[in-house]
Amino acid sequence: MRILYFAFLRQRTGLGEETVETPAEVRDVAGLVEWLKTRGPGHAEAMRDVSAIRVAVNQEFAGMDTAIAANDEIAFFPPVTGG
Amino acid sequence: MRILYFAFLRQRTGLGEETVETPAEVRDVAGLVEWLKTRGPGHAEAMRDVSAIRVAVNQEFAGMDTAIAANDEIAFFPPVTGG
Amino acid sequence: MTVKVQRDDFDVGAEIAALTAGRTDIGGVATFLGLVRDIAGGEAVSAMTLEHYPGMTEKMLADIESQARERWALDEILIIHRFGRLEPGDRIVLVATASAHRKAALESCEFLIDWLKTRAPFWKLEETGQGEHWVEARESDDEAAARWEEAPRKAAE
Amino acid sequence: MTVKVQRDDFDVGAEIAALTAGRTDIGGVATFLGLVRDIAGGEAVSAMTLEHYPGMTEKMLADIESQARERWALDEILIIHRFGRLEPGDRIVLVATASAHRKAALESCEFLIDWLKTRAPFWKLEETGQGEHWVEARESDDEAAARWEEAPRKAAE
Repeated sequence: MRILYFAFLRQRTGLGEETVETPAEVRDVAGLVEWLKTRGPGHAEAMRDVSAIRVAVNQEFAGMDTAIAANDEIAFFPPVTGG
Repeated sequence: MRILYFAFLRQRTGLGEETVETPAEVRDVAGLVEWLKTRGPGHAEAMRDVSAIRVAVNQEFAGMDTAIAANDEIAFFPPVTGG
Repeated sequence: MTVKVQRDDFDVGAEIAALTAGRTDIGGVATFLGLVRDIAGGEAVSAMTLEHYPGMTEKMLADIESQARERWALDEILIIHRFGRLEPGDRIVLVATASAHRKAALESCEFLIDWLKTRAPFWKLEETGQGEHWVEARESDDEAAARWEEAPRKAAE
Repeated sequence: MTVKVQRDDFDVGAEIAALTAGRTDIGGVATFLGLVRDIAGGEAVSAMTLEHYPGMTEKMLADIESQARERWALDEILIIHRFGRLEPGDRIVLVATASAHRKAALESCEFLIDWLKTRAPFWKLEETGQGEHWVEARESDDEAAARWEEAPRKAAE
């Protein structure tokens, strides 16, 4: 699973992108967020306030309850501010 | 008095502009139109249908009842079609 | 504030660049570029000649510019209008409005081009397969300009 | 239909000329050029960095272009959006819409820039005297984009 981080999430995790293998119980975005928080203090801090985070699954806006699978591209970012 | 003609009025009178001295009884645009019609068949034809003519006195839109004076610039043209 | 009524063509990029040169307070420039179409009123047009009333045109254009400035917070306004004989594809008119905020730029640009396309003292002689004819004023255009004659307002954003 | 998301600057005049080159059926081109302002939210801005989501940006831009084509009779649409570090006065975005009729061009241009300014997947990092900060989404911008989410329509003229 490919995870992308933008804006403050990229800064706080210190990563633009990472490839992870999640445990079987991670089946939706909410589960992924909880699991990512355990990867380190930067991740935990970045994902602390989920209300400030938007998510896209395979480049489509998604919600916390959106199902995810092993080959998905999942991006986390703040609400878009436009160009 | 300087008279300007545009579009079909220019074509029918055969004139882009002419300077005229009108008799004292010509005091408004309507009077001027009647007097101009007497200047020749081209003028008469150009001014036959006054509903198809618009007028400006000193570069401001005017009406048939607008008063005119010796040094005025009076322009006759069709309704504008814009650029 | 610039109004040019000219026979010559103009350079859109250079005009917009000049409008914003050295400025860092302009958030957006809205422009409308009008071109000659090869068809008008369902008829093929091979060329058209735009006649105008020199002096009155510039005066009216300056006046409509002032009205736009009263209604919207604008940094710059540019109007260029050509006259003379033009062929399909040729540039006719350019309106550009610059403002800190995009809504003021967009609305004022539309206001100005609606006015130019309907109220400016220009007359069009079209050349078609059936010869030449003077174009008559169109009602739908008058309606577009009339929309703007409601209560004045100044866009907040 | 052209969408470009790029780091490099662009040439407005060349882009508009390319859009209409050899065409005689286009009556007008509406454009909006967005520039970096030296002030934002009342604060002096010395530079900003636009970050985007490569891939998703292009996909969303292509989608909004399709929506514009469904609503309006358009001959051409061009969207160029820059990313990376930009300074006050720099060009950020260009939207150009070409149509036989000016109303379709003007309305669709406004629709697209409202969308780009609010919904496009970009994030802005502003540099000010107080350091750097990520710009937060603005409500007034959301309202501008929301206006377009009423019943779809196709402008007749």
